[in-house]
Amino acid sequence: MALLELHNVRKDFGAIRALNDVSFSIEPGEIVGLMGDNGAGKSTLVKIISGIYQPSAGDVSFGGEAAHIHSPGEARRLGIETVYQDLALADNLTASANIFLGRELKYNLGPLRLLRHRAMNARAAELFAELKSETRADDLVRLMSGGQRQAVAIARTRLSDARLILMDEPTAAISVRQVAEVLGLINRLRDAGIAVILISHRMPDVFAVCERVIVMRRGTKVADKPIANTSPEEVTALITGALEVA
Amino acid sequence: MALLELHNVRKDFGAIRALNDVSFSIEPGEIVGLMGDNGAGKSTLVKIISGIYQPSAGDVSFGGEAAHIHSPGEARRLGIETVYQDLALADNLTASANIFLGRELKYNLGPLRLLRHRAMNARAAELFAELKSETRADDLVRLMSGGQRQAVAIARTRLSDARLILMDEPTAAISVRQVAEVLGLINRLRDAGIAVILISHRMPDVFAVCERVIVMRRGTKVADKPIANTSPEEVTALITGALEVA
Amino acid sequence: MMAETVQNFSNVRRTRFWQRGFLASQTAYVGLALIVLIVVMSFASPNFLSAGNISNITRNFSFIAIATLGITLVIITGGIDLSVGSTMALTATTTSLTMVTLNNAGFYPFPGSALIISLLAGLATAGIIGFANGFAIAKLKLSPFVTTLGTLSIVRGLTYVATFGRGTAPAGPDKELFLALTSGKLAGMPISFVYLIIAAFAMWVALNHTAWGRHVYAIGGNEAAGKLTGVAVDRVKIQVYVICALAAGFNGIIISGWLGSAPANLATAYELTIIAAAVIGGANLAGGIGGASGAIIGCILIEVIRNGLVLARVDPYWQQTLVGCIIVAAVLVDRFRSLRSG
Amino acid sequence: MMAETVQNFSNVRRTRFWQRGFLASQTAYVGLALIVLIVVMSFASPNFLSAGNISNITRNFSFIAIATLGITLVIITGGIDLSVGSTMALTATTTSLTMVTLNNAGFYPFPGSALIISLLAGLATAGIIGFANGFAIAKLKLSPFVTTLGTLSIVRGLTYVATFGRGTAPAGPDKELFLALTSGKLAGMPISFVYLIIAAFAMWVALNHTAWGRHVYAIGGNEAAGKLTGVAVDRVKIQVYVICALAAGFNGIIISGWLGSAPANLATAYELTIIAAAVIGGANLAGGIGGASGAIIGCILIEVIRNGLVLARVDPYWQQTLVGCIIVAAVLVDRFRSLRSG
Amino acid sequence: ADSYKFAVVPKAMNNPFFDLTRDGCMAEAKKLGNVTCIYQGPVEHEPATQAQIIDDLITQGVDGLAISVSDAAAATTLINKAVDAGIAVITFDSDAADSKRAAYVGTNNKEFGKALGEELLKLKPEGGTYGMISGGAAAPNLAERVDGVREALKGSKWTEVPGSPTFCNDDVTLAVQQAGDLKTANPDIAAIVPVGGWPMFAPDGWKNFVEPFKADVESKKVALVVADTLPVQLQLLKDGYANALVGQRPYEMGEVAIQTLLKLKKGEKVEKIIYTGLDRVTAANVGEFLK
Ligand SMILES: Nc1ncnc2c1ncn2[C@@H]1O[C@H](COP(=O)(O)OP(=O)(O)OP(=O)(O)O)[C@@H](O)[C@H]1O
Ligand SMILES: Nc1ncnc2c1ncn2[C@@H]1O[C@H](COP(=O)(O)OP(=O)(O)OP(=O)(O)O)[C@@H](O)[C@H]1O
Ligand SMILES: O[C@@H]1[C@@H](O)[C@H](O)OC[C@H]1O
Ligand SMILES: [Mg+2]
Ligand SMILES: [Mg+2]
Repeated sequence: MALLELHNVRKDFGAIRALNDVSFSIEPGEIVGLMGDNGAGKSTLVKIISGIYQPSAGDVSFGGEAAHIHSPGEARRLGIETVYQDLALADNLTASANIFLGRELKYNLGPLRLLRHRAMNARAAELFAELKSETRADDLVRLMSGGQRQAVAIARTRLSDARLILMDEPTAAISVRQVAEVLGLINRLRDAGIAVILISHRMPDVFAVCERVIVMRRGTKVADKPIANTSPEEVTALITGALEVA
Repeated sequence: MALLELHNVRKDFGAIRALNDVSFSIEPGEIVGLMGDNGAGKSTLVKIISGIYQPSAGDVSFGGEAAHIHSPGEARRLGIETVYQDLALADNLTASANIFLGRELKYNLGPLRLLRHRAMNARAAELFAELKSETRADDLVRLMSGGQRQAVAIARTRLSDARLILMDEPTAAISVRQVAEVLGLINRLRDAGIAVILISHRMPDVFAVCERVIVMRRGTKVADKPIANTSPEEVTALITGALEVA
Repeated sequence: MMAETVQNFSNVRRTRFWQRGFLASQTAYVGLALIVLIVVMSFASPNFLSAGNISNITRNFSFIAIATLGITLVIITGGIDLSVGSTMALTATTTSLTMVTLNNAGFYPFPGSALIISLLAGLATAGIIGFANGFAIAKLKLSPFVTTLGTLSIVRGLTYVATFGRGTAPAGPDKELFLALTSGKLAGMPISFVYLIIAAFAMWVALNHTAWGRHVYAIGGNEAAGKLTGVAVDRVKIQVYVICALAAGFNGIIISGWLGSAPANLATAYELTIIAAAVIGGANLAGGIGGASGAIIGCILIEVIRNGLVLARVDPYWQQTLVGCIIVAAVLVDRFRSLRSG
Repeated sequence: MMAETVQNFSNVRRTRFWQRGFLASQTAYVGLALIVLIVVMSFASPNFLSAGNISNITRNFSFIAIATLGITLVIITGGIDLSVGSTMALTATTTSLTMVTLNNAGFYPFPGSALIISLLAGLATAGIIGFANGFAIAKLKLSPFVTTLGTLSIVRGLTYVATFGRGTAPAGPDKELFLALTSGKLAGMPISFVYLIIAAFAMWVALNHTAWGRHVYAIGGNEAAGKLTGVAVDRVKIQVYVICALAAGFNGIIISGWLGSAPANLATAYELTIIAAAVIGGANLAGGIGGASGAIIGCILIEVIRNGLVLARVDPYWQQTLVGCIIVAAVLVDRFRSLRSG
Repeated sequence: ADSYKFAVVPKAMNNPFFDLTRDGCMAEAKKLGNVTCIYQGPVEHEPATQAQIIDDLITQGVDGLAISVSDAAAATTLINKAVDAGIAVITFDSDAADSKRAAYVGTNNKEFGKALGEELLKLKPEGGTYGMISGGAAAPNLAERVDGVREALKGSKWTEVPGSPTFCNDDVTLAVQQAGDLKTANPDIAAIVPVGGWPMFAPDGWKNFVEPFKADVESKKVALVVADTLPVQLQLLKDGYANALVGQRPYEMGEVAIQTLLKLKKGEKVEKIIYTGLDRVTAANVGEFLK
């Protein structure tokens, strides 16, 4: 049974049809690449699955049941974690506060539930070490470099038992060695039975970890095929429109 | 004579030494890659050259003269254009308004100098076409996809006669076909005698267009050598610290 | 003049006329609320739409509308100016005091000279206040709220120091001219309304058709980005606070002309009303959004509520409550816009 | 309990003690300005540091400080509440009116009952006001400025409607108890100060050691990010406005206890002072920054200026001007911090 | 040989009315020589701030206090505290009768209102509709005036229009606007009675308002009976922009307050209630007052 199924999903922003009758499905533990030109609608698709936008038309089902995901909180509860392209960080908080935002570690002091600051910092530092990222857990995100911010956003998804992780250009700003770590992480996720949708403009990354690639063009799905049956050249041609469909 | 020369430039942010006695020089028309791990200090270096930060110690000279660049406006007047990593766009304005910000096209109506809206939109659309970017000149930047935003930031540098262009991860968010365009653009800039410092985490891009590569590690320059004398493997080792200096 | 080189985007339709520009703005929706309110008020009181009352309303909202235009500029840059009420008072007082002083000194080289000097003295005062605000905010990077709250207090205090709390009536040979220029009529319209129209048009041109206007919006949208692209952020900010103070001062002079006196407590607590008018008309306190037409609609709305409730002879204890309710209801109308655009 | 797993960053030194935490904050610098001011004032007036005056100052700033704590929460989320002054008045009025009514009705089942019912009535009123504000802002997405300006007017109007503008003096069998609990002393300290200390400590714990506090900061830092990570943004916002209104209402009750009356125009125009106190103490109107200690220091500063100038017998017309100057000077001190950190 | 510090505390320093009291107090202090007059009050009309200022003055150790009470119950607490601290306390303009204050100096506000009503009855015994303008809705002395007007007109043919009185919060601009609104809302209104001088403090604003129906004012078709007799108002009356004024004597309040406080300090007996009196001014006698 498919984990996620989209059926004729459409999204209009005023005059712009960002998504035009997009359908596809994802199996548990499957790693799918989502590619397309800038403005093709990839992030919009991610935001529909993670509950930020409601589709203008079409249906989404998750785990076999029709899903009306009205908020990111709901998506999280279903087991959908997301690395957003704009990273979605609160600049005035530390890296570790951002990672644990919404699921802080607490201990009970009588009726009070107080934060476990050191435990959270320690866990965050562990996550950064795991990602081989030079990011300090108790620094403010506001003062961080572009790649450090991205590491925070990625580390966030590691806290929960997700069933599907959406990664919107997770490796755009990070350095060579963390790219390898993130790809390794994705492989480990698959082994744990977690499905991943990986959006990326980096052809080698997609071809390294994905089993299948979906290509979008101006809001329409123009290809959906196993990696084995395609090539970087074909995908590039699909993205640019040199090839109409495949 | 060197176009840009840095001599023992240092930058401290409180307890963090983001740059530690960095020296190098750039010749006119030279394309130099600047690489390094996240948080290595690359963007800080760019911001010092473009006048956002003042060095804590050390000297900068431009065009053979000592340069005290106190503001981005001054850098621009010297002929230094920058694509910032965070893109530096006013979200509430259109793409074309952002491109022309600070150097709007005007016509005279008596004593008044009024904006040439259509001319600016047309020129912006031209620039996007040149970059093969699917970006609409009169759309608000707030509503744009990540790659469209990046295209706006890149297009901005094309308006003036710069002598040095600093590009801080200009291809991070853009799609395969525009990456090729940007690299082509860099080659054309070199042919026109314009120097470029290209920051990127994408090894192939740097090796495709740069003549020289500088590698930073935790604020210190650890390598500065012609592309011909190095390899992606060596650079990767330098970035991760597997190799100490080269 | 130039060809449309817009690329062809296959997934982009043309927006419908009501989905773009003015008709899709908060200003338009609040304008709609205003029209509804006017209809309701005209049923509640038969005199509401009488010529005399329309002229009163026009004059009354002009009293704050020019200052609202000024503060709208400040708000677009992401700032705020709480000192407008005090600036109105000190400017009016300075103008009147100068007229009185010149009159007592018998200094009157040519007809109109006393008026010109007095107006210049008043507006120079306003300009200095605005410059002080702008300098502290742009150069010293102080918070606009605290700075202008400080100025509110300083300027009001100076007004009391200068007058010992007494009102100052303009006097001297140019008094008639002064009254004609402030409270007279032009082509049947209150002259303050004529000034407003001119100011609003100038502001519209400046905001939408000059580089300066672009920079004002850019500063509000992303101040850092403005700085990075070489916009003279500090200079524009200072200019905006100076313009705001001048607009407020000018409004103060007009009011004092109509009153025939510049009371020391003139325009006390007007700042909140003026900011509210700007915000109701669509200016966003977070910066980056706002315009001249919105400012005016906001002012009309507030004055129509005030005047309408008095005319409808509503119990005065209830009036204040209703004013608040209608203000909230008017901005609530704007929610339909967001709801419709999903 | 757990090992420090901080990686070793070769280019990171340990920050010096004055470069981090409280000592590097605006609050600390304004605190410094406050100390200087206290020294100056104690030279200007021999009575300034007398025990009686210190107790007066303590009581007076406690009158607005609890409300300032509340509004600081609102400001941290990036909002604003202009209705605090009105809320103080209506809450105090409701409490007094209820006491009077119960007394007239002779309803007094057990000692203290009249007081408890009256306090509950008053605070329920405040809670409803806060909920209305929060609901309109969080759910209907109205601008906090316009919404709470509307509420300012509505609530003040209702106070007039309820009392016909007359002040209401608390009465009845629990009057003494009421006075003791509002204007009495505890361990030699004004009881209002004791409440303040408790409230400030509770707020400090909530902001720094609970998930809720994290969420308050996160909403102010990046509301969208908060939503995306599953923070119950709307609920937290509503809670924050309710707490703010309750704090204001509680302060209103305390003041009315000290006055022995709840005048209908109680706390008129306090909103600007209260917001100013929060901002002077380091809260940022753009959201994301602020704290309990800053709010208190801001309140002390404002009260010390007011009280000090009266005691120093500065000309009252100059006082207002000086208040403004000192407020600006106090926040200017904070610039040294930014200058030093480059 | 003894010297005294007396403080005059108005309801609000932004009300021009109290400037006259201040002037009277200053002048009297100068005349007496051994008395300093401190004038200090809240900028805006707000009772808690006034209470805090009184408290500060007690701390400062003034010898006497003259207070225009903002809220009677609220002031009572502090007045009693001051009296207990050995300070001589009186009230002026607005009273707190239940407090330990030694005396009240000022107007009998109820009588003041009645006088306004009587003047109106004299002008137009045939009656009609009338509207009032008041200042702050919370000011007790103004409420007494409103009551006084109503009492004087009870049983006559005068009826009050709905929406009266309007409250201008001592804002001169708003007062004129409200006068205009009253006339527009009630085109047949036969009298407007502001219970304080606010709209006339703006002479041209008032003139602009009256101009369109000035003939009616002269023919007494519309009666304008206004409280207070500040110089601007007298001039307007003389020029035919009002029919009658009833004034109180703020300047005298300042003088008498100081004298009373001094007497108290010297242990002399004073009257509990000292009315400074009312002036009734019409076109007939305006010349006497306009000197
Ligand atoms: N909130 C919005 N309102 C209006 N238009 C929008 C909105 N969000 C996105 N768009 C438009 O919808 C289209 C698709 O945007 P989207 O962000 O999904 O692209 P993308 O495929 O993620 O591109 P990129 O690779 O650059 O991130 C773009 O043309 C964009 O301008
Ligand atoms: N304004 C600042 N205040 C304090 N620390 C800062 C500031 N700006 C940068 N830093 C720190 O300085 C170091 C260098 O940052 P910089 O942005 O130059 O890195 P970078 O090499 O550009 O990294 P990336 O590849 O991730 O963009 C980082 O550790 C960062 O946290
Ligand atoms: O006595 C009055 C005073 O109390 C009021 O507030 O202002 C005007 C005067 O008539
Ligand atoms: Mg995207
Ligand atoms: Mg960087």
